[in-house]
Amino acid sequence: MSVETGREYYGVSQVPPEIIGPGQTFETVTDRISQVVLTRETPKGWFIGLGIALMLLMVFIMSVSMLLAYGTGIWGLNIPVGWAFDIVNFVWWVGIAHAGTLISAILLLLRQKWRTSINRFAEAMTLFAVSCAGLYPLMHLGRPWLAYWLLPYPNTMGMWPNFRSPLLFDVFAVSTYASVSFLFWFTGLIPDLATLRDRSQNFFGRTIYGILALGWRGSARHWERYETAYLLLAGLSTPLVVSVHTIVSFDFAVSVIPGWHATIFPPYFVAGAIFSGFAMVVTLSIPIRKYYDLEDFITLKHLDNMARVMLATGLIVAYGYMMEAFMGWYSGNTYERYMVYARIFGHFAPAYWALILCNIIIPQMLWFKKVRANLAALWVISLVVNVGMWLERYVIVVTSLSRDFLPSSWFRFVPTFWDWSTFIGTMGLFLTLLFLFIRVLPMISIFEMRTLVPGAELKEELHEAPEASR
Amino acid sequence: MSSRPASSRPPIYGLMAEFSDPNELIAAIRQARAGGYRRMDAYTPYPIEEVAHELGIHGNHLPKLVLAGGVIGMCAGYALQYWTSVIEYPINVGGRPLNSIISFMPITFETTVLTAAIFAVFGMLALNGLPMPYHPVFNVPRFALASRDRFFLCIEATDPMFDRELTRRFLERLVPRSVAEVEH
Amino acid sequence: MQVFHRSTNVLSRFTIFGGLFVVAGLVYGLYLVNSSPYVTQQGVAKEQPIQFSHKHHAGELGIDCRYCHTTVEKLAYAGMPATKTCMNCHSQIWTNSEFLEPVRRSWRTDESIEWTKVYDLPQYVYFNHSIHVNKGVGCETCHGRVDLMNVLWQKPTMQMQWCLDCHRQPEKYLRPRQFIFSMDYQPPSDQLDLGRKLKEEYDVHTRVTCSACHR
Amino acid sequence: MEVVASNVTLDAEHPILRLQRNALIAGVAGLALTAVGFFVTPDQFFRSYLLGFMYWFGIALGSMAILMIHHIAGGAWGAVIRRMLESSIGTIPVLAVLFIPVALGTHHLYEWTHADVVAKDAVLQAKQAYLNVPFFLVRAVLYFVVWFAVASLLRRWSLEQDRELDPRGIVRMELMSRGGLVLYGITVTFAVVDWVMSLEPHWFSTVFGLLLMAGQGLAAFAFCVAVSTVLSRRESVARFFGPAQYHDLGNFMLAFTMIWAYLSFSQLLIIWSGNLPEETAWYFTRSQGGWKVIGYSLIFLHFAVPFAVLLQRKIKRTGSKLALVALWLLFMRFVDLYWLVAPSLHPTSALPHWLDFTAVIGIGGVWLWFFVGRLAQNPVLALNDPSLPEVEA
Repeated sequence: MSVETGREYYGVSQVPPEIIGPGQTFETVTDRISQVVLTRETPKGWFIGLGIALMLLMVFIMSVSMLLAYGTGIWGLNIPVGWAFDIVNFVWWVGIAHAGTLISAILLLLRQKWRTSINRFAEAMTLFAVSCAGLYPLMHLGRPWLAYWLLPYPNTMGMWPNFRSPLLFDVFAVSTYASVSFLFWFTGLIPDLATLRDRSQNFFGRTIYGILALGWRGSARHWERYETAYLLLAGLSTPLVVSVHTIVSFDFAVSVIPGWHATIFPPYFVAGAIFSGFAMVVTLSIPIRKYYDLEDFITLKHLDNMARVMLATGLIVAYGYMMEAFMGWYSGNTYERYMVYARIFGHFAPAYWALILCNIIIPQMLWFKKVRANLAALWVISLVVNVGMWLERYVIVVTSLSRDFLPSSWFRFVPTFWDWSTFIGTMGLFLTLLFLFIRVLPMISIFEMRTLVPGAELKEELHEAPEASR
Repeated sequence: MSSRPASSRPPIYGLMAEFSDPNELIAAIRQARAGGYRRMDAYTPYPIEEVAHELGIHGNHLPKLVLAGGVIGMCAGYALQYWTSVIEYPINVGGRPLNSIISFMPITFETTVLTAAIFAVFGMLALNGLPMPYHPVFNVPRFALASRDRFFLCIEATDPMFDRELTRRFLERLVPRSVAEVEH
Repeated sequence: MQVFHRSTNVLSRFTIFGGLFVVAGLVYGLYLVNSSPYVTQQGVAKEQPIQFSHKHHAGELGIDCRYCHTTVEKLAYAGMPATKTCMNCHSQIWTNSEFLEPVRRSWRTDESIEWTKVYDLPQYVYFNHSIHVNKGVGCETCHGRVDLMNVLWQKPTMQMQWCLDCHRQPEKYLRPRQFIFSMDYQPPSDQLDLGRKLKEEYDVHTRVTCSACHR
Repeated sequence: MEVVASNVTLDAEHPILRLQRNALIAGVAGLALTAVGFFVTPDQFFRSYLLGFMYWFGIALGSMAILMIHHIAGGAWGAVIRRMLESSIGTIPVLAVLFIPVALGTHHLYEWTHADVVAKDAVLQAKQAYLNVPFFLVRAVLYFVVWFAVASLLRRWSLEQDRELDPRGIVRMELMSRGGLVLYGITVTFAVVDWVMSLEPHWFSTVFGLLLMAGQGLAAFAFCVAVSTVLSRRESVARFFGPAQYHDLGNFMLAFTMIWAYLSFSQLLIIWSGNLPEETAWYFTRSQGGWKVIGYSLIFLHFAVPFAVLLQRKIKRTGSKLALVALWLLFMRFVDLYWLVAPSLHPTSALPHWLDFTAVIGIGGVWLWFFVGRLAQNPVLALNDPSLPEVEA
């Protein structure tokens, strides 16, 4: 019996409890999801969407070309604001990348069955968001073709990277995260690729899906090891997700810049990452479930649960803001106190107040079940949270740096056209990858959906492995 | 299929019965085991623990392998940092000790997780003998449904009890949707 | 349905396993290229506008390094000789040689001879000859047996690793000051002991901070 | 509407009642000895008393948070320990009374109450708007009022639910818990800033509140596991504490151990790397002499060993073994608090004073006496908990 059962039994639950629509069987689940990839005519909307995404991708290519041609001088950053849009965007994308693996891993460990229909999609989102995130530190290097210098390998300079630096932690954390997320995603895909191999109508489909499926045949012996591996990956990924944004927060927190050097940064960044990650999943899944008729698989229950996670993580983020402000004052340190003042009343105060509005005040509407059940409202709130989380990083990065210890070196950061175009451009990269993914791979885990249909229920007398499920 | 005596036909991989319900499959496995068959495998469109249980599959070595991978990653990660920062390239960074254990923890953690995850995935594939794009079971035309909605039980020819005719008759008694010979 | 031929089983495993070696090989290949003379110019003889032979001048005639490279003991730059330096002798000997026509033209027209740089350090590296020469680093240690080279070539890789090798452990290479300009100096068998003693005596320190060279 | 009920009450011979009597004896004896300490060495008396108070306070407040998480998220694990959590938060009035000596001893404990010290210290002057005795007391009263209000409402509604199942009651408790968790987060944060962090008034760490909350959650889970094995001496109770329930509780202990380690490590890495004198002083004291030994032992005995042990499935599914781990963690919680609190007051010596033991035993004995008293008043398992069907399933 699932965790919710008892509560729903007494009519307590506020939304329909279904995590899969009525009347689904093994056949319908398999065919409905795989036809999106295999047989259904590609909808016009997909082409329009991909077209827009490709146009944005052009913006990105243009921006990067300009950057490579002219250097980082085309951006608005300058000492002391040596980090600006690039790191803001990096943290924003990495944050978004957190929902995917987290949804998959933690919810699997917690035996939450509602994860099944959103995990594949969210994991793919993770991969694409990490790809976008990883580009920013590379671009910020100014000479991205030398990025391999950050890796520890025997080199002609006779030097090794400084392992005490959180920037190097980042190299390891982000690359590990991308690799493990990819492995996790691919492992989950193997049985579905076998399904596509067996359903595909043409030679190319059979061959390509066949190669990727690695010859999966659904043997009970294979499933046994597969399930173990998948569970172990989930167990490994959960602390990994936490570690990645923790390490991102170390980029700031281990320095001595007021507004950066705060011990609450690790949990507060992690919560913020989950907050923005879930917001992005909601933002994307509401239109997609509508457009591809997947309402039976991504149900109101899923959206309600995701809204609750957003509310909870949003409150932790609010706690973080409160503690930052209070401790800034409590420290009795002039610079710390000034940073609190500068954020609330200074030049960048509009950004700060906008972030409070987007991240704290507006999400409080999620307390109400009517708001959570209203797709339009939920979608708007999730967008607002995406904006708010971007503003949060902007406030952290820019206000702290623009007010150096010495007033003589104070600097007002103003983003240039290329700052914006690079940022918008990476959205193009993200959307392009996402559209291609939707077209060629099953966006919902087919084999896991099969476990949810009524036909998968075993007769009582067959339950002879009571301890096996944990 | 043919009227020739069983001995002169080319050897086969096994006999495969098709079911449309997991309960039927589990019941079939039980009967097959009760009938003395041991070398068999079930093919299902999604993992069913009870099937593995009935087939007598208990646990596997993957957790140990992943633990080993984690330990290797942990040791290698720390050793890399220690060797480069203390022995090969000692450099004073803001007065921190050469062996800055505290600062070395995050990367040690990352390498641990990375190696363990690689061991988990590649270990699973290797133990499963994958990739194996060609396998006799794919020769059965209806086997394509194993990745959709059908549940298959294959009794392999290497089983000492296996006999083309007797086993076929045995499987037919289980009332499957179909029984097919699996060619090599 | 059987999608693949049975041979693909071996093939697929071979590709995955072999892929590891291909990647490793590519990385190693890159490493080889990066440390090869193609990139470093190590050991590549450079043609000069004049067929000047160090072997003849420094080796056979025994002219001291400092006769031409006059500022090596005082300045960062060892100094390239002015045309005047050449003419000191060549206004008297080989005055009609074809080979020396560029020198005479430079002398007539007052335009410098454009030598091809053999030891070409990047602009972001600060290097000072005088400190090295005065602290016991012989010319030959970096430049090799110039007295045996007809056309000059670069002895070391000139990669940072090579600089740091000495900067981390100068005692491996230090020699007494009287042998700085000797070309045929042989380090004693107890070089490390001698090096440590000289390090003490000449007040030599390991300099491995970034700003020692990248100023 | 079906009523799910298993009306189990404690029989008069139940071992936990014997434990209760012994606790009272230990408590009275401990408090009496501690009181003697007040006349012998008043400074040490207050230090030890604060330590003992913070320990049991942590269990009670941690129970409150866990109870509210259960009301929101549900789960069989919570249904079986719910009454223990409710009994634990039922002791908040007792804790308020036990807090009085701390309130009276501010001058002995807190440097910022010394006018002469503050007069010479610009930083302390800057903080005076917050760190002053009247405001400190007002805040303490406010915290206890909030906790008492939340706790008593949750308890009252829970007892109402025992009598009759009303879906609206479940919703009411869930709503209360949501707001209550927010209040819990804020009040506990400021309470530990007031009572523990301000022992070293120059030091500050934004994560300190979360760190102690993680410790409270761990202590509360460990406490519940320990109590449930005692309660399980009777079959009527034991049948609700199957391997699955212990497994979940063990996983929670594992999770909280990891959260505690994660927050502790992050704080250490950030302060160590930042290397600012006002912050590192705190760790500097704690990395000298005996404190260093305790600090290192925390890494191994509060994290590494419990972590490795709690990864074992067999241990988590066996109540008796898990109880040993729980007792060990309860002990390590005390060591951790000792390492957090005591160096601020006597930085040079890491050896505990005898009062440290009498105070924690005295306060704990009295607290436990009240705790079991609350537990014995009502059915040992909360009736009509919406998650109870999962327990029996």
